[in-house]
Amino acid sequence: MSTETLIFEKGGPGRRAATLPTLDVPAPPLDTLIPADLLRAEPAPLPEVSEIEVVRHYTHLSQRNFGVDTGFYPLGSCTMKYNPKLNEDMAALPGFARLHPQEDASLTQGAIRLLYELEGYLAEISGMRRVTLQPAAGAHGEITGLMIIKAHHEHQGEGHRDVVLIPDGAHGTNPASATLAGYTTVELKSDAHGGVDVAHLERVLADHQGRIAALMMTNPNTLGLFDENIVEIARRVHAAGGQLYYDGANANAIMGITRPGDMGFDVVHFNLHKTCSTPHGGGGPGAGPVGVAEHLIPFLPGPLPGREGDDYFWEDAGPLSIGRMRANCGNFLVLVRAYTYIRFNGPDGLRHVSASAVLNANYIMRALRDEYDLPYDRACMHEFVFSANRQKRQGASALDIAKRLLDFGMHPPTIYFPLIVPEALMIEPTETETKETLDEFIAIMRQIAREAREQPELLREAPHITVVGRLDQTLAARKPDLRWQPETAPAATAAVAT
Amino acid sequence: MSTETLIFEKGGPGRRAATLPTLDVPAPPLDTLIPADLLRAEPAPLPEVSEIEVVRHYTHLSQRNFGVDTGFYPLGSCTMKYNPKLNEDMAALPGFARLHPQEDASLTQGAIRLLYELEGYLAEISGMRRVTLQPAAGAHGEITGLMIIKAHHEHQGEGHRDVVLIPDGAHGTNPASATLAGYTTVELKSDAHGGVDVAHLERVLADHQGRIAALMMTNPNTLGLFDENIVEIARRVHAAGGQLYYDGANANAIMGITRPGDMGFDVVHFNLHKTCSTPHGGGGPGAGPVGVAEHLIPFLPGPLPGREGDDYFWEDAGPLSIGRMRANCGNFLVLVRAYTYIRFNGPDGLRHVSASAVLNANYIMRALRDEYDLPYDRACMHEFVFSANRQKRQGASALDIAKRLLDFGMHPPTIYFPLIVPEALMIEPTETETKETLDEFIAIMRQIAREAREQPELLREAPHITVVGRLDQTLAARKPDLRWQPETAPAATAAVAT
Amino acid sequence: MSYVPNTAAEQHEMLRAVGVDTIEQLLAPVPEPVRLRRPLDLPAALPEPDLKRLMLGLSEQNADLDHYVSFLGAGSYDHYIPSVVPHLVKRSEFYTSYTPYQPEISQGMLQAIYEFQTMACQLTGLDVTNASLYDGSTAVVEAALLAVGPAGTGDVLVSRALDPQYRATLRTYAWARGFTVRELDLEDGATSLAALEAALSSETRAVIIQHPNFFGTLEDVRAVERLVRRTNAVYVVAITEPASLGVLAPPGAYGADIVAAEGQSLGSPLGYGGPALGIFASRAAFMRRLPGRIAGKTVDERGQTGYVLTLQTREQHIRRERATSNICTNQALLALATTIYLAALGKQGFRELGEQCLLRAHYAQERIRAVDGFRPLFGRPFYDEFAVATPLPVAQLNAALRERGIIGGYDLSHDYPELGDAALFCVTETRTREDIDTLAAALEEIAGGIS
Amino acid sequence: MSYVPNTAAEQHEMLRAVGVDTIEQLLAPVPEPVRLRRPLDLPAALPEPDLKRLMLGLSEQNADLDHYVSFLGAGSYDHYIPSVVPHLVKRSEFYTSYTPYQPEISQGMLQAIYEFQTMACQLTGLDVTNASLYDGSTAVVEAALLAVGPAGTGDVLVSRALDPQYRATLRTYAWARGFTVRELDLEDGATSLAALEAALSSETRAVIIQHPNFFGTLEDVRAVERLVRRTNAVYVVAITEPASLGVLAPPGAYGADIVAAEGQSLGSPLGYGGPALGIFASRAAFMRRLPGRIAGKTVDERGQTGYVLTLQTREQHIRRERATSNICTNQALLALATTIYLAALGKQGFRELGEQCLLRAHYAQERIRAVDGFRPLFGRPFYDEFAVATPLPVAQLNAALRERGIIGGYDLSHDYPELGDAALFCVTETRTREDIDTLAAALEEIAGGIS
Ligand SMILES: Cc1ncc(COP(=O)(O)O)c(C=O)c1O
Ligand SMILES: Cc1ncc(COP(=O)(O)O)c(C=O)c1O
Repeated sequence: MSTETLIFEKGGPGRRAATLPTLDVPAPPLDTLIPADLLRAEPAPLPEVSEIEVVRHYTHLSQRNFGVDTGFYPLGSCTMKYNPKLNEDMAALPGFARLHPQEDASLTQGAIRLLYELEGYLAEISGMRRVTLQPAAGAHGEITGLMIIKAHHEHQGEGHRDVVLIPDGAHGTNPASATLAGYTTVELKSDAHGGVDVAHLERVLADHQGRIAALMMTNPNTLGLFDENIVEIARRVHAAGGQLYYDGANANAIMGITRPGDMGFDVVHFNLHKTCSTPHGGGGPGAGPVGVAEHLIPFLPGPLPGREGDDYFWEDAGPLSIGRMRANCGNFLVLVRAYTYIRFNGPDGLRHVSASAVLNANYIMRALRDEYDLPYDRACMHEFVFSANRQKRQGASALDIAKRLLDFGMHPPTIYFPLIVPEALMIEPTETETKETLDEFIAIMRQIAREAREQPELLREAPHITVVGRLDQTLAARKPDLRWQPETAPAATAAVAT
Repeated sequence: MSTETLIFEKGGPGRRAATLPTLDVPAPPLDTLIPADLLRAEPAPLPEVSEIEVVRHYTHLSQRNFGVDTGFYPLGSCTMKYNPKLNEDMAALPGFARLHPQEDASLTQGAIRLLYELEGYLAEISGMRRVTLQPAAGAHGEITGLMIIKAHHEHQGEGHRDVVLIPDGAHGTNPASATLAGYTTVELKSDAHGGVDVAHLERVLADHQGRIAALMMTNPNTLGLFDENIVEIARRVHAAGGQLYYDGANANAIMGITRPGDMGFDVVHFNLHKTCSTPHGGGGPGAGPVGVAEHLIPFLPGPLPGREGDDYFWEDAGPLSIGRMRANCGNFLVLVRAYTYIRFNGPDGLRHVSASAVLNANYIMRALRDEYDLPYDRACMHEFVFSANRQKRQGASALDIAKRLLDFGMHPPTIYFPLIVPEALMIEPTETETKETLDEFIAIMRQIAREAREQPELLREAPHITVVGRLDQTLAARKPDLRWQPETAPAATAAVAT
Repeated sequence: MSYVPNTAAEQHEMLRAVGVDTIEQLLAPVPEPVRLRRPLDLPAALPEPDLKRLMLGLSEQNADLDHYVSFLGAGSYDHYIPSVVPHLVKRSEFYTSYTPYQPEISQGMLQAIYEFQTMACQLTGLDVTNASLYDGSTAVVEAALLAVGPAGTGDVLVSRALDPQYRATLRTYAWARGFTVRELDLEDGATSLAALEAALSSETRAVIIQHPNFFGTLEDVRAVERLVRRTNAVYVVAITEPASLGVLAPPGAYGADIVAAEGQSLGSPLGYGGPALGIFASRAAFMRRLPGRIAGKTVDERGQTGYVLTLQTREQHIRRERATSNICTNQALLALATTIYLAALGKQGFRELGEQCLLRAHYAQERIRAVDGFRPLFGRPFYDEFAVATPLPVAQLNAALRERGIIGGYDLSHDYPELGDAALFCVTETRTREDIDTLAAALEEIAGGIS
Repeated sequence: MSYVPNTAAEQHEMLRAVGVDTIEQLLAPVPEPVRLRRPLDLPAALPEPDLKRLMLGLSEQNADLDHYVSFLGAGSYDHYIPSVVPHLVKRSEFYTSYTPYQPEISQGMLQAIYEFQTMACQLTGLDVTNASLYDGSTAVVEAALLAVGPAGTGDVLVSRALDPQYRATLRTYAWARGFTVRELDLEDGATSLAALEAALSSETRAVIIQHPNFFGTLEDVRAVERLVRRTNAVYVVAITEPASLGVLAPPGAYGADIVAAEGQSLGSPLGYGGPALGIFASRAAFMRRLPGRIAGKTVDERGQTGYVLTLQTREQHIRRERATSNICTNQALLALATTIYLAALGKQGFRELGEQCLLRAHYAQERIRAVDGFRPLFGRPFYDEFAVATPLPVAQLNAALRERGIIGGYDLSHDYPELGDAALFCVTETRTREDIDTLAAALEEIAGGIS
């Protein structure tokens, strides 16, 4: 298991795995159908491998990977909870998976109905009026939401509003999305409590009078803290003519407990791959539906699912719509999983999810706060942030702690984020972990803290048991090797042994 | 990964995973429906675990297991070839998997048709006339076949025939099945060529004149050698009034090349989990269809699939049938896989399978015969047997060699079988392995032979890298611990950490 | 087509290494007279996409229970299988592995079998069990074989309320092995105690009843035990519907010596009847006479816990003609599925499962008995199946139900002609109240139409 | 219901450890005015069996392509997905993992991405690529954004034969970011070279064509390149049907600077349009301006080969408002599926795939053009889609086809009213000759019926 060659280094000329249908139509030479200069001279140099080679290769690769099914994954901000197997099966049903997006509505009543109902559920959970399911992920939701705000301002004759306020603890996608939507960003400071510094907000609003387009924030924020001033903040931003954008990445803390709409937000995105437990898939796909308040409905991208009696249909976007955010109706099979998840949990279940997520986070925080610095010492919501400052002084950084955790078969927390906490360790256990797992994590983290005091080199040299050790990131970036190339002549590589 | 507690040691009171349908019928107290003394006083003490615990536990267990998808599995006699993924998907189709065996034939036309056609394919491959698909595995096929022979003899008024001849190299199921069918077994010696010693056969036939019921044999036999005297052997056994039973465990060597029926056999069983690549499943399920020659058809167990025009039906067994060998029609979902396999390969493909299996075995045999003793030095069929006698003298047994192979990520060959070869290493590469894998195996086996010469303790102490080392078999058998029991009071175990 | 990876060129290279020119030369040991010199007469190979289309078509010529409402039981049961079960069973490290003869790289399967054995003991209340047999019917056969012992003679008494297919299987083996099977008559849908008493003798090696029996009826298991104990016979309880063990007393509690059960009900698909799962549990006294493989716990040289196949001296590969059974390949993957299924349901869920089947079946019986012309055949307590006298032949009734998308009860008239027109209805947790009401309405309509 | 494992008793114990009595107390930071003091208004929870039944019912209200013969393409393609692909993608170590930020325990996913990047380069003939974008349409957007650069201004010229949904998406982003999109007219179903020549200026930042274009027509890609090279514009080739790359020249060979493609066609299910897979490849010069994640090869401290996410200083989590793109979560699992799909097809199979689609589509066009009233709209070479003028409105035609279990071609009249009644037919390797002949016969019948 300690190395696995590339698929290109396997097999040899003439090997193949998949078979194609029997060709049962006439087969004239291709260049009688297509001009030769548009044709490929040589087949693309894809691997030449048999089926057993494909299966073993990717099975081996999977064995070199860690997932939620493998172990605890307290990755702050990412909500790595259990991905129900039922949801996978539902998304694989031929009536969902083998459906072409251009099929007539009469042939896709079940699909449109599912989307129509899901829209309603998400609206209710967020306290918004309507929801577009088009965005493919959280960041895509952000830019969608910002464009809706932009369209709204333009429609109000306030197209000059060009400033988006973003707290210093925000996720990187927030400022990146704002730029992409054509905005200038201004950073808001956090106060000593870890919330938005309202005095600073006041100053910024004054400094940019008439230019404020929006405030983007998460609540609970990236410190896992609920900003108790939210109503006041909303009032002030609205008074300055700005809209409030809710980054829903932390919605796992609030289902059935509080709603962005009730806090005063105008736009909300969901990360269904977090809150509704659709799998992260090693980086995607996700889904980032965006809900809006009444006044923003006309600007939503289209089409939206509609219903009349028992008939479901697609309703084209109106004249004020920002237009499309992508082809087709969204990451449908992800939405199927989210729908299944919501129907399984129901209203009480979803509240229990959030409440339990909050409990689990507080439980760990409380148990470890004597060993790790807690920059903001308050009850947290579904996650919290330690600083490894103390350990850093002892000779082991947040990175070293993360790497040491790997030796215990656990995924590390998110590190060095949010940027406002030095040596940040951002811990989100989620609600699907057992008390035993949390206790085990606590015990390991205590042991690591002890190791940091007594033999920090153990941490600096970690991980010790993984298939590879720490990798040279500098080399990777300085001399980028981003694709395989045959070492010499292609013929030579064919003989490389498995 | 180095230990995994039992599922019973996980979880705690009140935990659960699966949910049941909403109960929508009246629910009177159970003891109003059933006398209290027939009711269970306490729920069965099954595990109390959540869904994520179930998933992680069995995922971890899988990670402690080796399969064909993990690596090379040259396990002689077991034919551990690649199990096509397509076949798994076909067996999972609701129209096959969600079918009740008592459904009316009008509702199961596709299933009966599949079985009808599969019967025909197996008859053609084996050169038999009809085939029962009922037997669940090879050994089950053996007893079925022997009973058919018994019924035949009884019908002929020769019910006194009570001796079954079995070569000394035979698999243990052969004599065990014969006993179970009420026969006495007599062992046949092998000759210097590794085949049946015809002179000895002659003597045995004479010694048991009038009592010979059958000869059971494999061809190629368990040495991987084709018995060239087969026609002569068949002639003599038939002349003595015996029937010829073909143990089809080695049929992977002969498809499209030769047929038991043409060799003179009267009964044949298949191991579809070998020859037709249905997965072994960690020990089962398999399927062991039995084909018979014309004169034995009346004795087949029933029912058999029948056809009239486009209509498929179940035909009850006739009056001479031995009766049922089990409930229902056989391991249907295994048969679906075998059907898919045969249709995928077609006649040329199946012949290519066998021819390639033979080539792969000869390739390894030739490459290693200088390092390992080859007791019968002839061209082999799909497998062959080395003796580790030489290594044994150097201080490393066949078992030690097997264990050492584990350190290289390969499954060992079958060892100590057949019994007639001391320190046997029975190697069957199968046709689905690449030349590179065979070359790698050869290189490792050469290295191990060198190690046996130079540092045999390395072998005796192997394996070095597995999750557990060599296990104490004696302890296991002397003080059998065959099930978990709570260590003290049940309550105490509930709190054990994951 | 084939799954052979090596190309013709590569095979050529290998042949050169072997020292021959063609594979034909390697086949020389197969003498010419028995060589097949024509292609096999089989349909031409189909590429995967064409084959998948063909198979989907074949599969859709069958009425699957996702699309038909079924009331069939009679030995095979439609329970809901939680999604986690197939997801985990289909981990290729499990299903592509062989029998765990190399324990160092098979700890996953071995531990799962050990857990399976534990659960089988927990459900049955017995002491030991094995890693699985072929199915329920052959498990009953193995119980009888254990009882008659190496001599292979004597009487085995069998209730006529044992699944007819099981009885047929037992008869086949008894004939071959040489022991006698005597069937015990019934009384009000259960084994007649009088018949049992009369049949018991010093020749009796085993008494086999089914509980719940083929009619879903509960036997008087304690009275049977008292009678059996007058002899040295082995008391064998067969179970085709082990979901009943969620609510019913474990056989160990009422003195059974052996339980021979069909495990399909616990986490395996119906699959038109196979593969199924033979469960075999017994008192500790029989431990070294058990058929089949057994996993045991032990330690390695480093002192770590580990699992191995054990007590192998019972088995055919060691003992050959003196083995306790000829079984080799078994149903390990189904045992794994059952283990995961039972873990997923757990203590509470498994009890609820038992309750739901019971309650739904009783609701259904109420609804059906209310339909004119339908009448419960027996007055005894039952679990999730019950027999009903029907006002028209069951074949005719079921044909009419089929047109309504309903698969009716099992037709008892073939196996028990003495019962007249009678159907065996099964109702598991997968049948909703609406399903049952629809059935009742359909019965009403159909029976009304004929009267 | 929920997937929360801990029981009320356990949660109580935890609360005690935290030092509070109830979870409510932990929620105190949420001020009362914004607390939701009623249950969410959502349907009640459904247990798994009930939910599965509901979902199966919903799914069967849709016409899946296993049961309908479809001739829809228009950006989404029905290719056969070999069984190995889902089997491997569904290994839970892959699909339940997060972005591989911890390389030591993510080598599987990282190596697979590196392989994906290699294959994307092999298909397109370009130098570098990333780990995926959302879909083809947003890949085109990212190409335009790269071309307009941080200033975010200038002209982007877009062929009207670019997928209408892609153009709509591009317009949305252009409006927000502040650059101008100019559409290029068509001539005989391809981008007008005259229009392109006229539109090119010093303001032109990018020229975007699709090839094969939305009509399946092949563009004069080399002539376009020659014109683009007169300016500093970036030449972007969009591909919605990358199966075409089995037979068509790689864009790198005719001078494309960027390929922005939709990868669904290569191993991912249609899924009603999502999730899809954005493929983005470019010349090496753009390497440090690429959007999204990139895996690179490196070594560990022991000298072993390993893979990491690299060049992260382009990305939002490092560069924030100055990042090249805001993308974070991408479509990694689909990139994995595509990698496995392409490995399974391999060099030979992928070429054959390209050929089969081409040949079947041409056969279909022959058959359809032979039907009275149907006439190919364009005379240019095409790949696996072609536009046909129909003798009746396509909506009406398709309704009649639906009754015959056929899903007809895409109705072009909404997006291109100037074409009159016209349908876009797509024929991949999954459509048999029989399917095509059935379509032709049905068209004949329907058209005959109206004339
Ligand atoms: C706080 C926050 N905002 C936004 C995002 C971006 O969401 P996505 O990755 O779905 O694009 C994330 C994702 O990690 C996040 O944690
Ligand atoms: C030669 C031989 N015969 C018979 C058998 C028994 O077959 P099964 O395990 O399917 O019962 C085997 C199985 O290993 C075998 O190798």
